[in-house]
Amino acid sequence: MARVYFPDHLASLTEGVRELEAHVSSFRDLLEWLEGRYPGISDKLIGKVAVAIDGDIIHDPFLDPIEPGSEVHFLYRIEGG
Amino acid sequence: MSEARDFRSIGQRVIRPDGVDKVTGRAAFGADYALPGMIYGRVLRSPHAHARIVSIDTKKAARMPGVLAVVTGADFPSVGSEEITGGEGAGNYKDLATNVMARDKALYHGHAVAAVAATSVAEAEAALAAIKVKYEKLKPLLDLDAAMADDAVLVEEGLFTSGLPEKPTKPSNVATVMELKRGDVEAGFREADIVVEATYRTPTVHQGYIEPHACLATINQGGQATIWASTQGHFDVRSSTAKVLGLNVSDVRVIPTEIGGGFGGKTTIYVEPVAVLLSKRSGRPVKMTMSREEVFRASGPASATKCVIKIGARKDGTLTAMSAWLAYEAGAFRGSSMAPGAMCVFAPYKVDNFLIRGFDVLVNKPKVAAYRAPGAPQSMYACESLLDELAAKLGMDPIDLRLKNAVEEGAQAAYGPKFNAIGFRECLEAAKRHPNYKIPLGQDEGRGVAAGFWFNAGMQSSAEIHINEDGTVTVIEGNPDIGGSRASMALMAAEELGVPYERVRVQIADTESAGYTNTTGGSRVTFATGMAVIQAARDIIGQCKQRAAATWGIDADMVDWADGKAIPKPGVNADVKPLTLAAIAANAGRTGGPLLGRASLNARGAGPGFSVNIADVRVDRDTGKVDVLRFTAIQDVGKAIHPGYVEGQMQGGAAQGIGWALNEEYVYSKDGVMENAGFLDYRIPVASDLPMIDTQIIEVPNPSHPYGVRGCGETPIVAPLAAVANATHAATGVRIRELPLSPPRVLAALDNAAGSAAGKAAG
Amino acid sequence: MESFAYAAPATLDEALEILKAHQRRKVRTQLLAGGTDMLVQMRTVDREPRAIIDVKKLKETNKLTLGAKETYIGAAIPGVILTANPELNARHPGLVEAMDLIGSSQIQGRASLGGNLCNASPAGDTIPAIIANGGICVIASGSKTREIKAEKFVVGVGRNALKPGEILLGIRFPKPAKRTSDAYLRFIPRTEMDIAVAGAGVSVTLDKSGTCTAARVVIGAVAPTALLVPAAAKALIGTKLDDAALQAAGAAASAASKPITDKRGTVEYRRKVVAVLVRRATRIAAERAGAQ
Amino acid sequence: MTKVHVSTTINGQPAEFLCEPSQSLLDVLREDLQLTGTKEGCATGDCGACSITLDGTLVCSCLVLGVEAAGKSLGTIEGIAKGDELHPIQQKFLEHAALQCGVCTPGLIVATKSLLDANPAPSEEEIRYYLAGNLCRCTGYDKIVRAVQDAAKTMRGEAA
Repeated sequence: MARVYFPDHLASLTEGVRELEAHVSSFRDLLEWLEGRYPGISDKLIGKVAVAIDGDIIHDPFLDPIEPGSEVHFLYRIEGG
Repeated sequence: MSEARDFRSIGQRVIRPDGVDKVTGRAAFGADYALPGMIYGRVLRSPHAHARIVSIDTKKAARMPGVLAVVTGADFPSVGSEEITGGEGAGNYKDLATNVMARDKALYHGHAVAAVAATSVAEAEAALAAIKVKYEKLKPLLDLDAAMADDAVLVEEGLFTSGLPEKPTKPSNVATVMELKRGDVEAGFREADIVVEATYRTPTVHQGYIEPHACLATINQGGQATIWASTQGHFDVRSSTAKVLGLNVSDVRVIPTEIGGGFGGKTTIYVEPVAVLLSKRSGRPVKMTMSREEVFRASGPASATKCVIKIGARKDGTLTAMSAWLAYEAGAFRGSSMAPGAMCVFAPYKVDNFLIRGFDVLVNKPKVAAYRAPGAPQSMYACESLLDELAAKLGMDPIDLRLKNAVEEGAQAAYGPKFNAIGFRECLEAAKRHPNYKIPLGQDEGRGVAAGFWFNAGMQSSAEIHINEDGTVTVIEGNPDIGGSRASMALMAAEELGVPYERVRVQIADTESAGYTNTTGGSRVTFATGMAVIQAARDIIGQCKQRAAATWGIDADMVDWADGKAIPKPGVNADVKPLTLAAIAANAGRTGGPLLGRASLNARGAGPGFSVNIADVRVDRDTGKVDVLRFTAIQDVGKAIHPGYVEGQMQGGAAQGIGWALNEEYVYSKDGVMENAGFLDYRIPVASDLPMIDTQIIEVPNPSHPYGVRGCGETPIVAPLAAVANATHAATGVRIRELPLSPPRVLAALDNAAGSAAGKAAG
Repeated sequence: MESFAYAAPATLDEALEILKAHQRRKVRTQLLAGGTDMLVQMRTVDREPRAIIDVKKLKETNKLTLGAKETYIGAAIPGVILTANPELNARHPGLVEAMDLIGSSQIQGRASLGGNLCNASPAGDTIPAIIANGGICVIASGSKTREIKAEKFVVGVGRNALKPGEILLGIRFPKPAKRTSDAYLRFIPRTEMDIAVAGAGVSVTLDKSGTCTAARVVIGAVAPTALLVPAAAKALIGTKLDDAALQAAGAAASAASKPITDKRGTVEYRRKVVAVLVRRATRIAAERAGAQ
Repeated sequence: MTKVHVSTTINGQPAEFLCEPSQSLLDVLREDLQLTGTKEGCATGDCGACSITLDGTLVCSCLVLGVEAAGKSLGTIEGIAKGDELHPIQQKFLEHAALQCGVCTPGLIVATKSLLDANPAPSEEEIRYYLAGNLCRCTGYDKIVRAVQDAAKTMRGEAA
């Protein structure tokens, strides 16, 4: 069971839900699972937000594994200078 | 993943591979290239900050001597709205295209409206003067308060704020609102023994790279373009130019030149598509360089901001609540660094209750671009200043206040996830112990402390390693070397392969020769591209083991790699001599062909970088001039691959931050014309303005990198703003909440304070 | 289209001849010394073609003499030569430091006293120092020379008293009397490379008891031209240059100033700082005079 | 426009070129003579990237007209190393990591040589003021000043 967190600006995509629990083993599975609950959400996430899985920020996650007990945070994409 | 080990090459202060060319004048930068038949392109720019373009008449210009092409916005294809997702700066391709060449409106003073290519610069400039543009002037919006006012004129008609819970009914200059919160901020403030709140402002500033933007472009009749460009990311130049001109990515080849500084400002495009289009129209290669004045007026500076911070604390210094209201100027198109600014503002501190609201606001100024830790210096200047005010009210040492609340491994960052291993506490403790923190101060002198933070970035990188026939090593990668990264790559390859550093050379290859690699930015190169180089080296080692095994007639898993040699594993019964890389390379043709290692990856787990700075200043109370006497930069970089260049990043960032704090600002006329568009009056620090900048590198390894690298380039610019401001307060007893702390502003504040003190005394 | 032309005459006669010829043909003509202002202007605010006459090769503009009665500094001598001259430094330290403050080491290799004066910027650093030293401009005018006090030479922002056909050859300074010295200070936000926000050139003469017997106080960058402020000098003369006298001189300078607000400073700021500079420059000049 | 023929000496070698009377020497060096080691950072004399010597005097080549080079002797970054051997200043800039992007480096090296030729043992303050006209945005000047101090020591014949 992984915990998934959405910041306020993305909570509109999840009908206001900011925290979820998901039985998934990869980010790909998570997207599929989210899409099942909130149709259309993956288009709004892929390439538009970054993700932190257990503290590691990833810009374009997909195949990245998610362990039981992992924390997944959706974030703004951060550019750099 | 990080391994504790003794390094042979890593950590050595070697001479960079590109060094000799750079000290002898051989290195070729953006403006140093020439092609046979080359002509020169120049841009006509809007003299108004906000105007409708009624008509452009280029007929006379086109007939002038030497003129071979004239283009305006009408000559560019129309580009639809599409988010830029691949690379660095946030934004939209339609905005990017409109920024490159104005269409129906000029949105800032200096916005490109037409361009000419001619056989000489003088002829091109004469032709620009002959282009007649009819403008209908509109009221320019020049600051946040005006742009956010209810009845404000719109910079972009029909722009509706995004990020609100419900779609707004009325258009606005606020492009985006974002909110981050945790806990109950109001309850947190009620819990506090002391609550402080203040508003801080920072001006528009520029990266100030010494080399102006420059490119050389040529396109043939088949639509295949080649661009030599001074850029932080040639893959982004390729994708953006292709998009703006409607070309296939495969038809655009971008060759990165040496780059004379960028600091985030060379992560986007300005003249590149214009040069290609002029080349198409003229049939000639076209060179375009921006003048220094154009760089100031029409490239991408960093946002001016207004930040309101509120902090509640208990008597012992424990933070109970924090709130931030952060408005960032985006310039004429959406996409400021408000979001990272909002994510960074409270990142160093553990606080259960906070509310952060950010606003990305359009004004009639050039579209902002990334500038070193984009967004963080502004918001963190505000927060780190207010923490200083809080420490004074609590009677606490400012380092102790930060230590009391500092995030550490496992703490949840304000921007969401939990931190892995980080070195903030180590930086604070090092600052507390630093001898510079104890030097006695004299009359009118003050000491200030502030912390800095930046995420650092991973993203996509590729690397190839070729083992040459003599056993020397060529590393091929795709990140323009802006500050010594060839040396870091060579050190990492040498370390992995076990060969001397001098036997490794690094080639920054063009878009057709290197695998796709994200821009040199986000402090990502040593971390992410370094990781690719390490993996490519490990690929080579694997191949070498196979070649050795084949040579010896044993299984590959019976072979080890140590000290740059293939050796049989302990216990393997084979009477063979170790094979060096050179020996394996010499025999490569007989064992399966050339040795070519490669890696491509999307690096995850960039390690957050924290810093603590100590600034000592002296203030001349008669003139308001602030001099920096001492400056100490302490930063956790994870692992310093080349300590000399890491220190250089820390020192250079400190210097830029000091400039931001003391003198740098865009001065605008009421019509929106920048009045100081040159190095004479846009005052970046000169050698005599600064002391030596003391550095202390902290190494708390990043567990996600084989050597522990975090990245180090951006964090250094964050803390100096508040460190200098806090020192100035300490020296004078007067708090000035607006940058820069220029002499007129400081003197006025001192006189005001003296006046009100005198008033109180009299009363 | 008109085009640029360039000539670098080797003698004054030749230079005047070319000037005259250009004048007859109504060719726009500009004299070039170090060019550190002129070339920038030519590339930014005023790109119109012109004929350039380089006056750096003339004997008269390169002469530097420190005579028994006066000092003569050729108009085109670059700063690097002046600052390296110990005798000149000893005689007119404030003048030399004003020259030295202009721009970088690179600029010092080109910029000249005469160029700075002719450029007539309100913020020109040497102008207050030249006036404080009682400089007299030596001008070739046709076959004659004429002279004009430095304080009359600059007539407005970017405008000087040269008539068409004339060349500024050099500046004469009376040799300072005993126990006389000068100082120049300017205020800039950085330590180098800026244009003065305000400037002050001060020359003082002391008697044996340390009482000021003569003074010239000139302020720069606070009015369209550098201003000689007799009221400030008056506040110093007859005093031992104590704090009260310095305050009075500073206040007089402030009162005489007519500054503007621009990107480099505000009216209020310039008024305040010019008084500070007058006080500080007077103190330095007095120390130097007293040490003689 | 009528071009002017100019004969000059560059790094000890005779050189000739044609230029317009209004053309800067920097432009001539870079565009006509392909001596691109001299850089343009501002073209207004404020950054020092175009530093060269003119008859031994340090100048900004953007503030010299090409025609003014007639009969003069110019020294550019390309003439600092002696044949195959780097000048000690160049060597020390490398050893001290005194360059990051490297675009200000040619100007700084030319200016440093000019300083050390005239003043073999400058103080830190003298170095900083002498080089104030050479802007560097990458390094914060710390390592540049140290490289200059170390180069001065080497040039004086003292052990490093």
